[in-house]
Amino acid sequence: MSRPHRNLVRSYEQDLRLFGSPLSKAGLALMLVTLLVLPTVVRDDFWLSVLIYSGVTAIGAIGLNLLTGYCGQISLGHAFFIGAGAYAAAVVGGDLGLPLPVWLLVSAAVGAVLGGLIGPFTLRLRGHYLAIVTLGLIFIGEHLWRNLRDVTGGNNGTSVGAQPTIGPVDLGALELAGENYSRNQGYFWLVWALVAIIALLAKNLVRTRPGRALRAVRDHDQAAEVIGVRAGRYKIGAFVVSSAIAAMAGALFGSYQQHVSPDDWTLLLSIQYIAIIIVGGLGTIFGSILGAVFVGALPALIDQYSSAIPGVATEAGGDGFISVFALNQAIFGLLIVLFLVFEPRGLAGIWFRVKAYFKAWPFSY
Amino acid sequence: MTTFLTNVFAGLALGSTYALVALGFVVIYKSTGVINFAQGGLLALGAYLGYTFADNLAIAFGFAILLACAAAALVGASVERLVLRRMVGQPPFAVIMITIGLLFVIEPLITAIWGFDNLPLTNPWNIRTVEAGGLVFGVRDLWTIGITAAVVVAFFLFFRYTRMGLAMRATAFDPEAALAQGISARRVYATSWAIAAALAALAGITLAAGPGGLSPSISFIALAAFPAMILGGLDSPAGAVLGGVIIGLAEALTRGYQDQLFSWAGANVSLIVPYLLMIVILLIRPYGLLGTKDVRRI
Amino acid sequence: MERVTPLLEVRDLTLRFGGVTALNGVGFTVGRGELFAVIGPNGAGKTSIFNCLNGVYRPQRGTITLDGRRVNGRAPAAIAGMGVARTFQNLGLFEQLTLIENLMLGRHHLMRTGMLAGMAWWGRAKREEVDHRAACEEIVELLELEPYRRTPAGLLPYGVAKRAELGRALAMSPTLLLLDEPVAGMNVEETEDMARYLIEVRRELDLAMILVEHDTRLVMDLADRVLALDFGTPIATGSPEEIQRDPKVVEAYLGGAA
Amino acid sequence: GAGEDDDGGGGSAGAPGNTAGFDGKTIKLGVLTPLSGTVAVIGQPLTAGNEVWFEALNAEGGVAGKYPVELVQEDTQYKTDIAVQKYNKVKGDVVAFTQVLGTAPTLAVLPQLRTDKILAAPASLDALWVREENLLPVGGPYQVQAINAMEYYFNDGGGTTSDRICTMIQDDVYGEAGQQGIDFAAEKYGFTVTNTQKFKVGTENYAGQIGALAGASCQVVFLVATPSDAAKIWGTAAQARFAPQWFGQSPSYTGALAKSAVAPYMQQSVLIVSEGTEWGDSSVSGMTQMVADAEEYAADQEPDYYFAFGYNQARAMTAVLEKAVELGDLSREGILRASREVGTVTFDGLTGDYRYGAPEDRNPPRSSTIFGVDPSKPFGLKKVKYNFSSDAAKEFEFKKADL
Amino acid sequence: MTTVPVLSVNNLEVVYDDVVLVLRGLSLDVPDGAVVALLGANGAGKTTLLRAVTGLLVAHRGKITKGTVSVAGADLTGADPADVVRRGVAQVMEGRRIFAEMSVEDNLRAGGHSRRKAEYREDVTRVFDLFPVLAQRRRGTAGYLSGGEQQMLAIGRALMARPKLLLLDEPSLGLAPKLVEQVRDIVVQINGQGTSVLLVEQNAVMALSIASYGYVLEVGKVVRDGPAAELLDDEDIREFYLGSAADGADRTGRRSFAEVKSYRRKKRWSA
Ligand SMILES: Nc1ncnc2c1ncn2[C@@H]1O[C@H](COP(=O)(O)OP(=O)(O)OP(=O)(O)O)[C@@H](O)[C@H]1O
Ligand SMILES: Nc1ncnc2c1ncn2[C@@H]1O[C@H](COP(=O)(O)OP(=O)(O)OP(=O)(O)O)[C@@H](O)[C@H]1O
Ligand SMILES: [Mg+2]
Ligand SMILES: [Mg+2]
Repeated sequence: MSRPHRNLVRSYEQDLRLFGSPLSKAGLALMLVTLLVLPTVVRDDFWLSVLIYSGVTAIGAIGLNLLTGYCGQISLGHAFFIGAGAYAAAVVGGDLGLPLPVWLLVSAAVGAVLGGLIGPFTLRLRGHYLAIVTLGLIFIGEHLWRNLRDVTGGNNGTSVGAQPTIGPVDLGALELAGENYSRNQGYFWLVWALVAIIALLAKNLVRTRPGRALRAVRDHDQAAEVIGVRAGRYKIGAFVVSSAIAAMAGALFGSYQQHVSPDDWTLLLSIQYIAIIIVGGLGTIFGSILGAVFVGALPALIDQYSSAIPGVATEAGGDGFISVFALNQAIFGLLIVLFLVFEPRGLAGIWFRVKAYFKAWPFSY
Repeated sequence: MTTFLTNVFAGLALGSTYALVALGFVVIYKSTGVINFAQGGLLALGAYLGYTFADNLAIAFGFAILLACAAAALVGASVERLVLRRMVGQPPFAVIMITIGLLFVIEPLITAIWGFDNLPLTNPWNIRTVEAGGLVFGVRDLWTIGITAAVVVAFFLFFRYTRMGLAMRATAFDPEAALAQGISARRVYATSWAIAAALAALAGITLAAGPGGLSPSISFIALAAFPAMILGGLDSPAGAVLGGVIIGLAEALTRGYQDQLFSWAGANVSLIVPYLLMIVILLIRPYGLLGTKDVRRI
Repeated sequence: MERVTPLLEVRDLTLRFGGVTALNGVGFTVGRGELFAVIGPNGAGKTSIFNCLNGVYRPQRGTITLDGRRVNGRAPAAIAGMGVARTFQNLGLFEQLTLIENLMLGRHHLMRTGMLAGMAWWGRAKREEVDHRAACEEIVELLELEPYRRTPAGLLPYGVAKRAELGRALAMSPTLLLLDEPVAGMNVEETEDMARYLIEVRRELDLAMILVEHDTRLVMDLADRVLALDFGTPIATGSPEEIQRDPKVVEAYLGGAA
Repeated sequence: GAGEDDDGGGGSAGAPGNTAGFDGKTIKLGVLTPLSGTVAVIGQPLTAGNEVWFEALNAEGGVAGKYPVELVQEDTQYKTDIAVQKYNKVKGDVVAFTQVLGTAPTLAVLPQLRTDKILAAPASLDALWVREENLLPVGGPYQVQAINAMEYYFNDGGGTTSDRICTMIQDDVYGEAGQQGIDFAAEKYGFTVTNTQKFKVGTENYAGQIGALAGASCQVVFLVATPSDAAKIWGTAAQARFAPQWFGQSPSYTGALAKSAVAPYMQQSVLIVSEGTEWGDSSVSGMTQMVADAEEYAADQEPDYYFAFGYNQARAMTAVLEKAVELGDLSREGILRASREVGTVTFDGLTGDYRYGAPEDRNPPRSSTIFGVDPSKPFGLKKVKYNFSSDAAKEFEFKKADL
Repeated sequence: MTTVPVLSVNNLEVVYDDVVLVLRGLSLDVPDGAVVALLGANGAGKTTLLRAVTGLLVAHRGKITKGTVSVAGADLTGADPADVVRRGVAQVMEGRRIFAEMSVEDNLRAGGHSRRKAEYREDVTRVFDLFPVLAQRRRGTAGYLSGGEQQMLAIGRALMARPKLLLLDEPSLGLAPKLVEQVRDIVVQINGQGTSVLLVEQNAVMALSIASYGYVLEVGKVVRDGPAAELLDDEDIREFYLGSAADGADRTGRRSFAEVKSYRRKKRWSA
């Protein structure tokens, strides 16, 4: 044979490429083009806003997945860091009026510092114990948000003036080649570009030395120590990185929504993040994104179609056994349950299965 | 002094409720190794079932409680039947998520059936009081404490005289190895879900029998019981009771002395005191007061 | 015997867990390039010695020195950095990582990429990945692990997993290699393979080994010297032949099988 | 970009032109409210109030007798992000929002209301809303209720400014509004607030707070809560045999309380400060009308404040729409303009008249009604002092909040 | 013979994860009262076979796609593990799988789950007699036992069920030579008390020395079977499982590991 087989890898460098095979290169290109073009095709503000929130959540979920999926530390306190990031953005981007790169990075730094303070708890606590201690963060955080009025605006919340501006470019009112783009379109590009960047950074992290160490700590922390991985350092490191990313998500959330209040950072938000990374698949970056879109967009989809179900009341106090709104919630819960019964490894599990199937092809066994 | 005793009593009553809820968490943790996020949903469901029996069907309150517990247990066991039996040997995370999913399902179903309005649960306790030694005790509070004590005793007898406790721990630790010993994971799961749901119903009804009546937000109490469960040790029924009482007392006493001692820290410090206490205790004892340590040697 | 300082010197090691005395005044030395074996009944304390050497257990008494540097008192990761590598009795592979990732983890302490550099990829992270990957590939080749590179360690057949553990330990470029029952659960053929690898490793790499193994034939065939333990107490040290004939060892350990 | 621009609408007279949410026949209005989840207990009756008003209106032909109104209801689950999504979902299909429920969701959509130039009626009595051009509040803000309660206490309740007056408030915006009113009254009437207890919604045990209030020998306690907490609070007080004069801010009460075990205690010690009149009061024309409408279009509807609030909201929105039709412009700008020009809207005694206009000139009602608990009444409340406004309340200034 | 075999596996096929076919039409019998040895390289499917018998495949996303398993004549294909145990089948699982967080005694108690409570005392005494170390450590946490002690516990736990058929998955793994002998004696002893044994072992000498019959498994199929004595004499078997030189050396005249050839030999039957 004159031509090397398409799967033949000739150097380690080649082997280490993220998008090595022609197929995955094509996949990448397709994804990028989709992200670029989508907002000009789907101009509907509803779907754009759903996708913007999903993108923000995807960023936060990547952070949580690094901590929980990769390093094995369960945290129910994610919402706390998200909130902290939003308030940081309100101060730096809003009150001080600094541009996007600054408020985004300062938020990340605030998240990192808070994560660094909380991180040492992981050294002593395991599994669910850690989960519940981090749950305490939510309540302690809520107390802080309600009482640190100067920063958070107290119960009222605070408006977030952090603008999506980079130098002369204002993504909130983009004008390109004589064409005007809406705030939602601009935010879509901003948020999803950040999703791509953060996903890439996270992917790099997990495929190199520190990422392997995180997973080693998750699988067997004692053995990891014995072969030279300082488990404690990585646990704290994971907390720092994860909270920094969470804070960035919070900053984006605040900037898009323009107003945040203590009611935004509840336990339910943390639980939603847990749901996302489990549904998406623990320990996969791509899964975090899939999970965020799934959990973020599924209710919207259900919403579109459930009113067609007979026996359902479509307005408050209408006739029917169950209101369409309650039904949406129930369907959402039910889908999650069914989905995990079918595929406990999450969306990423389906993906691996498909891949495994095609690898084995044409031998079905 | 009376204020102090009143606060202590309030703490005990609150702690008993926490203990009941925490016991429900512990039972499920003991057999599946996961925290059951649906516990609050089960609690609300149990309370509403109690309402239906006591008010819609006009069954005597005591029987209504028993019926509600039985009905809730049935619901719990069906959860196993429909969902959990398929999850033997699957990653615990998937099971956690399923409990979250269940929570999302239960709540809208409750509102679909019983609506959103606050429902008064007819009951003989309510705001009645008895007086003893210069102190006034709420009848419902006394009953809550009494019921909790009875449940705790029943619990220990159950685990003492059946092999369920051991089977639960074995199943949680290694479901496959437990199966190999002839322990039916299905039976274990079904039993623990049934017990947890019945406990939740009991807690729900004692709560709803107060002046606040019954509304879907009753499920929030489950969150408040987290610190109690973890403080005592996730897999220890005795720990759940101990944790419940400690947290209840801590909360009630900080609340009682908020003005004198804690006004500098902002309003409602009492609500985060359980968490702070929990964190401090866990730093000293990472597995709670009575929890089992993870064992892994190389 | 020439008088050079031994590579490893263990003195008077005593380790207790509550009422159980796992080690009781254990002392021995291991020379450079030596293959030293430790045998003893189940629960004699063999693994515990390793755990002390690794810093996982803190002995109540005794000293351990490697190359003149004190070992005990340091954290496990620091000791790993000093060149002590180990395989585990109950398989200590990271199950969800692929075999090659497990090997790369062996080189963790030789690499420097931090979290930020890792995220950036271009530059140090990439260079290190490529370089150390090359080192791991040599081990893959040496141990004939090629077909399993990308298999998650948890799915490896038991025999291969044992070999992979050896590979990970070798990837650490150790000066002292601790082997805890490397052929337990293997059939004769696989045991022979493992023996072959151990011999090759000895020949090609300059390192000392401590071998704990219940397969007495392997121990007797490969070891330079043997220490026999019983209930945490040393009962004999000597050449394999001497040990095999020692009545105390036969009584406590070998039984009629000798 | 997204969001079609409206094409301005017609001139200053004649039929309004088609625009987003108006196809020349039907006017569509948005409703953003929690219809599931725990706050649905408020969202449901409020929305029912909206519905009943508009159904009654449609039965007479609709706005200006010819344009029937249709509601587009969206469930926010009381979450800000969902509220924003749902806002985006329906904003292109409606001319205005006749209900946005909750302080946080309202604040979350407010920036977009401003950019999109859409009018929305917030479903809460926050003072924050008064000076917001894009919002159309109804009713006297909570501050007014609190001030009037004090007026009643000093004038009719036999109280003196040296009495020990305390507050017990929910730790959120709603609670703070009540507290502001009391603080303002304290300044005007010259008393000091002896003790303030805050609590979090859904607290299980109130023994601590009640103990503290009793310990401070409070003679008056102004309570800002929601019904299930209020029931627990009064229940605990009853058990502790602590019986000051309670004033409950209107949302603290619901009809079910008058049938509960706490009712006797409430009859004795609790007054509710609210607006309008008793449920079913035939001497007030607005009430007669509302009860008739409710019977016709929502037969199952229990007497409910929130229902009445939704009904009033819809009425205010209708007034604006009528004005817009009169001006011949149902576009977003047209509606905003109509909201400035609509003048004073009367609610026939259901709540005080509201003078709309430019945000700076708006004047919310300053009147309140004091109710006592009477289980024999349909909603369990009887008028104690009807529709009065204190001078202090009239002096209360609503400032533009920095939002 | 006319007696029903205590275990009879017929043409069994097992698939993991819907894709990985591991057993490919495997048949095997364990006659009542016999000790049967099952040999085979790593990954041949021995453990999978045991899982298929006891119903533990469920925990591994595995399925029996063809064939039957019957215990004492009763069809137990795909039965619930608890049922299988109740019918007198106990298993020592690969990798010990003791309950590490529980005490030694609780582990044994769990092993006796299918027995009546009253019988516990007697059963546990028997196990403690066999493994005195366990008696010493009865209150200790099982997870802290040494590797070999854990193996003893695993065997003891299975014996607590007083099985009719005992499935042993590499029971000698990690045991000191003296204990290997002891385990062998124990197997003989409980077999003498009427328990049939299916013994999966890498230590083929030990296995064949007590078995009456043996099977050799390769990639999911039986490639060789016969009376134990016959297998012991088979050249290939000796070469690959017993470690004897092919050139007729006797059982003690083994090769030294120090002189192992550095090329791999090939088995004749699995080309
Ligand atoms: N962490 C621990 N806690 C309690 N006891 C322990 C601990 N580690 C070891 N032991 C006890 O110390 C003794 C020695 O154990 P060790 O694991 O060193 O034995 P071993 O010689 O390796 O035995 P085996 O050959 O069975 O692996 C055993 O009795 C064991 O139970
Ligand atoms: N859960 C599983 N999912 C997928 N494949 C599996 C699973 N368990 C085992 N296998 C595969 O099935 C084959 C047979 O495994 P099995 O454990 O039955 O072999 P074994 O003969 O017991 O080997 P060993 O001697 O290593 O114990 C192996 O190739 C293994 O990789
Ligand atoms: Mg050992
Ligand atoms: Mg096996």
